[in-house]
Amino acid sequence: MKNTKGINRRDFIKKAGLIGGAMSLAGAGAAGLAAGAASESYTGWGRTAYGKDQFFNRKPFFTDTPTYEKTGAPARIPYVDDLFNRLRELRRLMMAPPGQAPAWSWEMGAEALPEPLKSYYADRPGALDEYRQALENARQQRANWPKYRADHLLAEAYSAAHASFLSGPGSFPPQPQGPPEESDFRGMDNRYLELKSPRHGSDLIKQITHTFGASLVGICRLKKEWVTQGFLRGVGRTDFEVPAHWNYVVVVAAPHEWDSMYANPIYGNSYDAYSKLRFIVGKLEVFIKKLGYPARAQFPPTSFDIAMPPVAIDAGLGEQGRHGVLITPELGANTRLAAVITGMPLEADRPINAGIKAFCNKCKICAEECPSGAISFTDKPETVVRGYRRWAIHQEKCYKVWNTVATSHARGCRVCIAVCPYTRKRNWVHNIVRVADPRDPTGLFATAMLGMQKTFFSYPGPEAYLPPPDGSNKTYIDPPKWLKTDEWFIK
Amino acid sequence: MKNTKGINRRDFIKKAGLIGGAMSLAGAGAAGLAAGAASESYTGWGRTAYGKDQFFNRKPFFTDTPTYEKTGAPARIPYVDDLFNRLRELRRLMMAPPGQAPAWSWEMGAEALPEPLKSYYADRPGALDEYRQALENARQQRANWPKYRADHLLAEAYSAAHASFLSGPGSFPPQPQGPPEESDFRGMDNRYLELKSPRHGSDLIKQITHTFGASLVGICRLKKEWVTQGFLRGVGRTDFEVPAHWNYVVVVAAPHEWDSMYANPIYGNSYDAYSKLRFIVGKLEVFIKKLGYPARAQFPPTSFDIAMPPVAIDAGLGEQGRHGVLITPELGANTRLAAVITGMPLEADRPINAGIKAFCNKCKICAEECPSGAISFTDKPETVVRGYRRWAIHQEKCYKVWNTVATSHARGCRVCIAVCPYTRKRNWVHNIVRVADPRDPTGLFATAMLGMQKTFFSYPGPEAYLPPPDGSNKTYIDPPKWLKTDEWFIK
Amino acid sequence: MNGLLSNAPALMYFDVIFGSTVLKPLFWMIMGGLLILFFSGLRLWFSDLGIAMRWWKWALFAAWFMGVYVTIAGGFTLVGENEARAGLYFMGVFGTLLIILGAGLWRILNTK
Amino acid sequence: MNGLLSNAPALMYFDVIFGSTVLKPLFWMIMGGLLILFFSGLRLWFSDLGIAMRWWKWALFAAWFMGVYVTIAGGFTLVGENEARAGLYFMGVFGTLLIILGAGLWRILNTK
Repeated sequence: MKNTKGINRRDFIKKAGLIGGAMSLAGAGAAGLAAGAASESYTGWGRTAYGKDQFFNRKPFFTDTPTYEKTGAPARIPYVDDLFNRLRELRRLMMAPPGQAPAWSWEMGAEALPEPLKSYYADRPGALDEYRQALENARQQRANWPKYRADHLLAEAYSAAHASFLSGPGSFPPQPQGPPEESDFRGMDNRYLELKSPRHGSDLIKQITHTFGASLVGICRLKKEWVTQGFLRGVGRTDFEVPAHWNYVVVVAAPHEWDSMYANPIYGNSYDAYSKLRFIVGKLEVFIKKLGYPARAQFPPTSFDIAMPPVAIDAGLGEQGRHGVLITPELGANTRLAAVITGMPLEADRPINAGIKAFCNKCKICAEECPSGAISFTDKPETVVRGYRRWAIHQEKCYKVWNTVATSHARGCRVCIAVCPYTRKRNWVHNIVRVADPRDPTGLFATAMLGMQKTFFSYPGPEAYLPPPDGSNKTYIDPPKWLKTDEWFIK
Repeated sequence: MKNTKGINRRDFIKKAGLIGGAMSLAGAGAAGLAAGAASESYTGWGRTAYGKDQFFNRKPFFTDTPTYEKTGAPARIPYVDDLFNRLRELRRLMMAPPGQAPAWSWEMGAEALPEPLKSYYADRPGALDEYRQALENARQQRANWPKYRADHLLAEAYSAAHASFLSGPGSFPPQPQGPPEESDFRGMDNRYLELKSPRHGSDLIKQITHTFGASLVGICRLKKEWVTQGFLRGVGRTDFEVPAHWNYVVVVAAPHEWDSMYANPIYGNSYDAYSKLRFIVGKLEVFIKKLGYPARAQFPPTSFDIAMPPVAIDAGLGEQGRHGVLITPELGANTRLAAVITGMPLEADRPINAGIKAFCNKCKICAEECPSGAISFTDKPETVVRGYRRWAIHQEKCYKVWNTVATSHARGCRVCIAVCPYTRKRNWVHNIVRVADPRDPTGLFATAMLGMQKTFFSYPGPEAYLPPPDGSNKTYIDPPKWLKTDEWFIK
Repeated sequence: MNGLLSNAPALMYFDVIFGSTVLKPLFWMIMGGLLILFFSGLRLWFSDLGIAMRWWKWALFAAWFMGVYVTIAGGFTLVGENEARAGLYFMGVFGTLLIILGAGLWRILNTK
Repeated sequence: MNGLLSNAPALMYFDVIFGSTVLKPLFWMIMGGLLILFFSGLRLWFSDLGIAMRWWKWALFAAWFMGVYVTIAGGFTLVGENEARAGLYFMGVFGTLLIILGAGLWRILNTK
């Protein structure tokens, strides 16, 4: 009888074990489903305030040679190297005062432009024509908009809402007035206490900046070559020496909302991240000034006196990608940047080399998907910009597509950000890759990942993002329900 | 031999079982420690963007009789019922134009005040003297500040930083200009699509508002009695009819950062939540206008045309506490409010009764800890305000203490928010209470909880929050390391 | 990482497990395994001690053990929340109660 | 609750467990318990089938089973991320590989 009982129990455990195994497999699937969809995994829209979104261990990847490649004598960045500055200048020239002829018109050609625009376009044949085409596209885009408005009303309203505080008397942070030697010190309190050490300063500033909403914070010394020349905010067009108190840069990163970002080019918008960043660095400037140090906020879309990707690299946040955008381990290419320049004594972070740039050499997905053809396909970067060899996109081509997609006006494209394999949320699958990939000296892991990326994932292809007849108004991934107009409105 | 083997295995399992039990207890402690400290548990500073912070199931607690108690004919709210409006009026009266005598001075007494101030203070003997004392305290506070500055420099800088965008050209959202019939429609697009239903409108607005950063969102119809009278933003002092398009209110809640909030009155600040709320409702106003409906943002500190706690109750967010502050299940009294008034067709939420007001009748912790004695100790609310019986604090007494604590100027107190038993983070311990307590019809659970609250937790006592000699500059809980000045600076 | 943990750097290493999307689920799986191991061993202990276990005795014991488990977890949760005093009082009061209940339970278990 | 899950309301009920501070740890504890139950039963199955298990056979089997476990979890993670196609391909490719490996493993287990 004892034996029989034993066998029954034995049978029971055997069967329960099989059921347990099946249930545990089903549970693994269920948990995976939940983990993939969890809002906790939306880096930068979750655990940011306490710095938990900066979870990548950078220490093993510290490097003495930052991953931009120096090939000659560095030079300061001319004002007109920025697309938006150029456009502003051109617009100004084409605008005729009442009763006068404009200073420049398309008929006069690039040679008739004043310096530095003349040299700029002389060095880049065709660029000016691309811009002329962009203007034409803009007209067409506005004419097309009624066709797409019923589909994308919400994406439009969402973008307009995020952008709202940029215009009118509500603009924040206030722009500097007068030279930095005045404006960066305006509102500054007298220094009352001294920091225990520059390290204390850095740790403090990082924690505070996280509570302001920054997903990533890094600090670097400001190299002169990253400072623009020819224009200074608060002063205007001027050649200027880098102010003596521009010693350190606190670099801040925040992501776009993930679901709308994946639904680029139509459903994404720049202003969710931009408005957040302005909020953060505007507050940080005041915080630093209240401690008795000069500070100067740098913020998107165009209020910069320095170039952001290089200072972010110096500050150890990430590496520059093929698409020209900074890629960070936490946020991938979904990394938007702002900064505060300060004279506060800080300890600089070290740049990293986590194999991102090396991966970009092989991947090319962004170039394959770019609807404008602005991203290079070469195996290694070939452009040399002011003494640095680096990936550089064709700015006019890129801008032209902004004026082409099914939005009401040039709201950007951001497809390269969405399709980048580094642009992944925070969950166990991608975290395992984040830990393992940069630690593999053979590069085999990266090769395997890239293979899976290219075979398992599907991409619409570069033309699909455009409206008919060229494309089909595709987005990289379908938009979330809350941005789909026809979920909420009668069409 | 088989038997021996069996016994060995048996012994092994026995010992391993004991070790397992001990390890599992140690693990329970470790996991608890981690859960208590996890930033994921900081409601409103974590999972907000996807609405996950609004996790309380309100359905079982819907009620047809909101938890404010109607006892007579409701009336509109006079402009001078707001402390800050009164102070502004008094300041204006006491300010003499050059070469003229001021319209009023303290020597002339309350009877010499113009209406409606005269009646207001006639009905509240002593209130005016409290304000005079507050002004005196303010002078003393400024004189004391150098003594405390070295201790609280960071708390000061943190607060100033959060408050920065309120002043100067950076103010956001812009204030309305002109009557609501103009200003609420300014920037509005023509209506292009119709909503499928008011329910669709509500669901959409809630989701969007969460992505803007709102922890809680609720919607109600606007009752006339919650609208102020005698002053209209954008118009000035005026008696006005409630505009026809003020149909619904989208009520938004966000918390203060938790660790600094618990360290009130010195380390907390109002502007972390205020600036966030202004950001949210400013964007929401634009979003709604872009859909073709009028909208008008209501935001702290003082840009309100309606009273917030009652509309938040109507919108089902929570109940009003003994300290006059709204208490919500998710955020407790750490609930700061803003809103958008709109003509968009929406579905209203229902108010809740989750036993919060009933708990306040018994608890009294906030009254016991209030350093100003402004909170009533009565077993039930006894004040009747414009036809509603409700808890009402003594506003001047409260304000007076703002001018007393060890800050540079009247930055607020917020001790009642910090000590409130409902002011708890999101972790399993408090979530079990959140689920169980309002479902217990006997009230025994609440009694047990209150007993534990009063025996296990310690409170500094009302005077301790004041500077010496009356108190010892205590805060409810010690401030977090990142706000402790002496962690970072040489004193 | 806030409050208590930000003031006690050693405790920040907790985040290595509980802030991880991989290790945190693993931790809880091991916790579940440990409980089974515990109860398997306990079964043998009771039988060796000559205690005749019935389903209702197991239920009583499991309830008591869950009390211990929740008391420790709850106490340390409060400690982690920067309410160390409340956490210790919580464990002190309910721990004492559970010791008393445990003595009673022991008598019950030893009955037929 | 975003992406796929916001478009498929039925899946939002997942949040009842995985969004809960109480039920999510419980879920993983039960998952751990289920694994132990599974391996306990398996031991008996192998012995009844006359398979002589050695430590290295257990190690091989555990590695194979972990592969299955991770493939299912990973595939559904991608599905939850709104990358359904990638998730199904992931499970298809690695699932096929694991079936082949499983056949090989079966032969190995049946050796002495």
